Amino acid sequence: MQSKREMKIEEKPERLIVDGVRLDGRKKDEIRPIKIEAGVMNRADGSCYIEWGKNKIIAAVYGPREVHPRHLQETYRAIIRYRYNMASFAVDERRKPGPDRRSIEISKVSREAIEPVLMLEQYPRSSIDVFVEVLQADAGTRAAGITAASVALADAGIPMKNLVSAISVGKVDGEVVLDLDKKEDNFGDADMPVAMIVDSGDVTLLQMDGVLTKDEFMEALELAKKGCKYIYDIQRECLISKYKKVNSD
Amino acid sequence: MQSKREMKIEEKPERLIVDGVRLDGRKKDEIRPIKIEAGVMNRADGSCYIEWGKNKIIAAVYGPREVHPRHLQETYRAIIRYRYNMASFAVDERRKPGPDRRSIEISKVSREAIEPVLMLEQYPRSSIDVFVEVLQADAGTRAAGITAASVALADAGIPMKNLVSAISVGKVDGEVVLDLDKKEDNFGDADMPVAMIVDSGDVTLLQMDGVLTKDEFMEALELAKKGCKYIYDIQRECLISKYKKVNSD
Amino acid sequence: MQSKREMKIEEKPERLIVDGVRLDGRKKDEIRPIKIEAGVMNRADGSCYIEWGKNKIIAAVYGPREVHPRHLQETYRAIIRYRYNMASFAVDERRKPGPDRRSIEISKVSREAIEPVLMLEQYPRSSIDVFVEVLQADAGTRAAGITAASVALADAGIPMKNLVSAISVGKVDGEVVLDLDKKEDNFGDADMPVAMIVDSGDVTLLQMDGVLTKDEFMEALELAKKGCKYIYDIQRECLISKYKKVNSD
Amino acid sequence: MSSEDILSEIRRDYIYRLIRNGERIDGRKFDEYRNIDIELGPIERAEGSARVKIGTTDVLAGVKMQIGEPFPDTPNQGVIITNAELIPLASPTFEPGPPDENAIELARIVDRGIRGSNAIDLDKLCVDPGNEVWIIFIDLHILDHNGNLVDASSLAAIAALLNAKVPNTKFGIDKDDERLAMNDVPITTTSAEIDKNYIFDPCLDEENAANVELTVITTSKGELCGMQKTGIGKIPVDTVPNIIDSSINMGKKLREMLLKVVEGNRI
Amino acid sequence: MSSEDILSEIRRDYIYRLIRNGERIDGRKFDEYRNIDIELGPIERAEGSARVKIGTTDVLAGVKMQIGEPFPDTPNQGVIITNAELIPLASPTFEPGPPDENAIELARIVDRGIRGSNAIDLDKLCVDPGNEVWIIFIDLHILDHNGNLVDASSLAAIAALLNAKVPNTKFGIDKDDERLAMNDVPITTTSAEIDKNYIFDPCLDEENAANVELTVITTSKGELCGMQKTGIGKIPVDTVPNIIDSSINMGKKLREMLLKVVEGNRI
Amino acid sequence: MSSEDILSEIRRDYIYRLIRNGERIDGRKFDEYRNIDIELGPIERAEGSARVKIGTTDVLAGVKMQIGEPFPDTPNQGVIITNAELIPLASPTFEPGPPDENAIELARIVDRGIRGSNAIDLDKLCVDPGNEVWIIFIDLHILDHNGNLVDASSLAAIAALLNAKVPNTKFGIDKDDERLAMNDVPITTTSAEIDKNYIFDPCLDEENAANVELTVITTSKGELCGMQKTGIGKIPVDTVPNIIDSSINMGKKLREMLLKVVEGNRI
Repeated sequence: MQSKREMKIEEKPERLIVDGVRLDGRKKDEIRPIKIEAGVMNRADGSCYIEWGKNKIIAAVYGPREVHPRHLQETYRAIIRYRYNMASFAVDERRKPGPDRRSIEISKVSREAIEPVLMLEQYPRSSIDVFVEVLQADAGTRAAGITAASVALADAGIPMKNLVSAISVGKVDGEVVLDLDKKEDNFGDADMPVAMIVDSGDVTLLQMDGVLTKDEFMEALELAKKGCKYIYDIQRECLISKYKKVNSD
Repeated sequence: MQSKREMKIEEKPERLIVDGVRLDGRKKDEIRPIKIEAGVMNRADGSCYIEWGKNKIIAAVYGPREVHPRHLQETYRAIIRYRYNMASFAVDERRKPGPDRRSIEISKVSREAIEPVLMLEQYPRSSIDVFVEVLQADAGTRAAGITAASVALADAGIPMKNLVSAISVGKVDGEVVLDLDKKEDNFGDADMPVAMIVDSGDVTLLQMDGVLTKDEFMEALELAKKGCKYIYDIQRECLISKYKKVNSD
Repeated sequence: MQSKREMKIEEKPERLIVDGVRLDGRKKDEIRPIKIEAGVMNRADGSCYIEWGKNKIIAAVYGPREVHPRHLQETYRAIIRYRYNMASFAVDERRKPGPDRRSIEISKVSREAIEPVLMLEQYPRSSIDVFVEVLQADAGTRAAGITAASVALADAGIPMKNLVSAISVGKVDGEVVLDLDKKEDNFGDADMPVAMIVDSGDVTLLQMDGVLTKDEFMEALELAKKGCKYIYDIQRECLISKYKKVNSD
Repeated sequence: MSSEDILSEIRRDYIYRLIRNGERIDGRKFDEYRNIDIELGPIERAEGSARVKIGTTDVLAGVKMQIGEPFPDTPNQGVIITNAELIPLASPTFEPGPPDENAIELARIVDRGIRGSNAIDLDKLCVDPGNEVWIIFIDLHILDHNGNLVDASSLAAIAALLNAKVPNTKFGIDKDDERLAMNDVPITTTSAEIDKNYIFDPCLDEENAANVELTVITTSKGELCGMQKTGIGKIPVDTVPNIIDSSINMGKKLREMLLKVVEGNRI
Repeated sequence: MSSEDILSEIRRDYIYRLIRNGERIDGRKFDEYRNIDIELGPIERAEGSARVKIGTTDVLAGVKMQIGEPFPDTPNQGVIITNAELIPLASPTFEPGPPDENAIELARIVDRGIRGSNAIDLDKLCVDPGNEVWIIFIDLHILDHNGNLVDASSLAAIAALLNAKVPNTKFGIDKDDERLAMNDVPITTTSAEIDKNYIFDPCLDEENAANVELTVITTSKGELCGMQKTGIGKIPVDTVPNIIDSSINMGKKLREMLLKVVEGNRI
Repeated sequence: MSSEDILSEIRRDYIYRLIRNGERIDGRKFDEYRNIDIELGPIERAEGSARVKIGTTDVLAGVKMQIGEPFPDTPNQGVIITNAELIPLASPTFEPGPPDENAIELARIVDRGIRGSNAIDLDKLCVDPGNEVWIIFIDLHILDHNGNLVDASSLAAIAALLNAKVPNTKFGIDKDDERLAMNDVPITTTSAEIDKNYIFDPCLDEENAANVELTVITTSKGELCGMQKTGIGKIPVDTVPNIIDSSINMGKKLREMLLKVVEGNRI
């Protein structure tokens, strides 16, 4: 079914930041409201639901479990599979179901962002499967997905050295800002998703689209560090409250 | 190769039943002419060719045979695979070869219609493969396919508790009729394919499209029972004559 | 991305042969310039680069190596896999990457053209993989590919009873000519690629498109024999110089 | 026999024993649904959406609308396209990849009820006769599979349609966005046979124990507008009328519940 | 060695011994075809159709026509699309799925003969120059595979074309349906080499025993209009002319037989 | 452990020992590229092409142009489509089939640099506003994989663009073919971390030994126009600024080298 008439194009607003205030009222280093909950799904071994701005994302973990087909098994460690997927209705224009090039790349870099904290040697020949479903997208979905996946892995009891926390920084109207929303992502100058192990200060995901000067990049990296710290606290809080709830049940 | 000009649309006739007589001259409970023959193919282990109205359908059975890939094997029983397929030229507008959503659903419900009569425990780790090829379609192909598949399975010597017989009933011009043809199917109000084990009165396939009141449904179900009985007699006849022919050869 | 405006169609020249001379200045039994080199690739076990007219083709060989998936293995011999592929930019109008029906057929007949000279019994359960990449196409690519593949197999040290040499003959402006170029192929009357084991006079590939009388066919076959002999000498020369180079290094 | 097979056999036996005593594994009556939770409009980006939980079975339906070409035989009617994704997040048995026979059957049953009951007023979805009509995509995203996906998916689909608005302004049509015009509210009810008893809304363990299920879709008037037998079992023909009667009754109850939620939401 | 391998080796040896004595497994002469049965028009829904049996090899060809765009370099000519399906019903070695290399090669050889001989008068298939032309789909449905699919498929395709009528009325073109205009009747003949002898129309056991086959397609005038060597064997170049001669003769006989059937059918 | 695993472990240990001593397996300095060879225009059939060898890593880039529809949100701009094929000829680990995650990531990084730097003047690629624009296909054909495919592919892509001419005449546009208008020449540099040292242009053995790589793309002005961390390792955040500085410097050198080749070719 081919589309006959295109949706009207959203026009670029004249300014995205006015007097230091962004269109949705945030300051440049302010993060959108986040709601996060662990253990929300029944069948999965671990799960996490996150609302981050208008992003609505579920992450679920199955495993460690047997690997099929067997030739994918590794003798001395578990393999991780990470599938980032977007529901057809998650974006303005309905997308065809199934993986596209963008989601395949995001799945790869997200897997590589998560893998450093996992103690995979404990589960030879098995797999740990992470599924991230974007139910509604509002920019920053890969960072939100990694953040949720990290919580879901902890919820599943997978041995982890630490949590991974992620956020996007970028440049909008020539200024470096934290946590771009959809409009800022569409009409901004640069977008840079970052994932970190906050405790050790290690970067596990770093991508950049658009243009940044060296100085802007340094500023952005600093903002990302602060942002990841903020996200990390939310992740811990969420896991503690889940733990308390389980123990009080 | 995209189509530039569409075929002319067939117009709905003013009436499909006039004075209790259908467009092709049949009464409401009358079945189209059926010609059926077992053992028509050379390579297959069992086969059946059926002409039912303008439907022309071949069913063939291979098995029990080894299952590839091996992880599909079941330890204590044979698996059945059922593939309903339509030739590109079977319908008015040429169809792209290969399975579509409709034929995948029909394959599933047909397999489930046949499975109850098969003694699968006798062939652990193997498969019984049923292939139904619609060479020309004239409504009621799934029922005709199941009817032929049942005969082909018997012809292949697969141990069966009984035969499965199938027919379609429906509503046309507000009246419940047996064995819809293509025009009745296109312009009718409801279509309900039914498969039964006639001896035991068990339903193994039941689907319904369109709208029926409870009373109409009851009437349709009664017609379907009669229809299946009629089909069953034809199936038995066919197998007996095949058996006689083999023995007299 | 659908094309909106087609490329201009190349028009057929009035004559393709004028006074016995072809458009590019060749005589009817003359072969385009050929440059051929073995051992050009680093990772492959054997390789060959050929320029033949404006054709630019690389053949590479991997093997004997283990076969995955295992059910493709043969107990008493190696299997050959042959993949003829064209780069997207090899032809005038960009082609979609990946195999099409033409390249699948060429891969099959090329494999069957090469297989007779290979001593496959020496490598049970393994595979020999031949990859032919057409970087620029100028008619006669399957013959050039087989010619290069044969050298690459020798370069890989695969035991061979002999080399296979290939060339195309055809009919242009009603005359039988050797080694058609792109224009002659597009606007000619017949094209007949031939592969031979020159020493034994055995044909291992023979295809024909277009129309030839019996007499024209006989003439074409004679030309093909001469052409293959010419190609064979180039192949031998190339392997000797590679051998010399290796030994002098 | 693997330990898993043994466990599932034990569970199966247990369910059978219970059913023989008129009981179910979670204490429900034979014609009782698990708790049903309907959330309308969770996906603001979609023209309509609904998330339906039946017990822990969890389905999200999204309705998107675009303008496209009509089918040649219905030049003045909108087009419905229904799709279901059994994403691997929802169950250890779901594999990534294009829809398999189960996903396809699921989507086609949901589609059948909507089409059979003429639920959507397709005539109102014509923009330019013969040329431009609304295409309605109904996408079902299964989030958690604990049995009876058919009823949960159908309920989510019809709730999402009731929640939907035609996005006229987004496509430059000179009309306000308006509620999608509906003719009917078809309801799908499924019962599974265990030891000759029919139990509504089987949970996953019950589905695994049962051999056959019958799905019956009914209109507001109590007519039948779609049926599907699933599973490798058989249904004695004499028991069918009873199942139909129960399904019509059950459909009525579920429809009332759904419409109450919808009305509550519209206020 | 598996028992199956041993059996096939025994059968192979037997066939070789027979051939050395000038005999074939089913008693035929080296240049003798199995019984050929041609049924014209079995599929009324198709514009043309034919079912051809050579021995127990069984192929159904259907011709469908639609109106589409011409290729940019032939704006006034119809388009031919040939497809072959080796459906798993026809042989235990055929797998479901998209056409594999054997199905593709088969379709391309059939196509080559029709195209090379200019069999269809493509100029007569132009509806609106540069814009609308007839697309001819030739679909080959292999029903039973007992060797020599190429000859059976080619014969079925050309018989179906001879049976075809252009469906003008169905597409609203103001002309009666008329017979598809043909320029030629190409015939495909295939011989297999066993122990240096060439036998026409190999049955499956003979194909399995042979290493190489040569397919030769000829026009009514006795010209060659397509060739294909298949299989991993080799053909001594000196033997080729003889095969060509025999193929031209054999093509003449088969063409006569086909045309007799067609005429009989048209009366 | 297989003998292959043992061998790769030995090689890895060897590389680590070397790096600790400030040495590399092929004698290069940490910030030294292998020999770079750029051939412009090897594929005459393409609008632009370049073959780039970095050591024995070998990539062929072809640029083809067609006329198509613009995206609705950029009705006056050309369209870029970048694709990479990791053909099995180039490495024993590459499989035939559609692009896998590595090929897709590779194409997307190359694309990112070109897009981010606004390298192609897309406004000049409008033929008929809102209706016809040039589509630029950048196809990367990996011929030999000995490490650092990203830098070799990016260099080949940008060299092929610098080599490209807009084929106006071939498409009946009344203008001479003209050089593709470029705004910038982005350069991609990749360094791999081994034992806390960052080495540029890792060869395959070094890539296999390293856990993480960082790709940095820079504009002519020394701005960043794309980044990608690849691999399962982690990068201490404090080391990032140094890598960025080195990458900007290295980008400058590579750009000079490339432009010298291009100028030499244009004379």
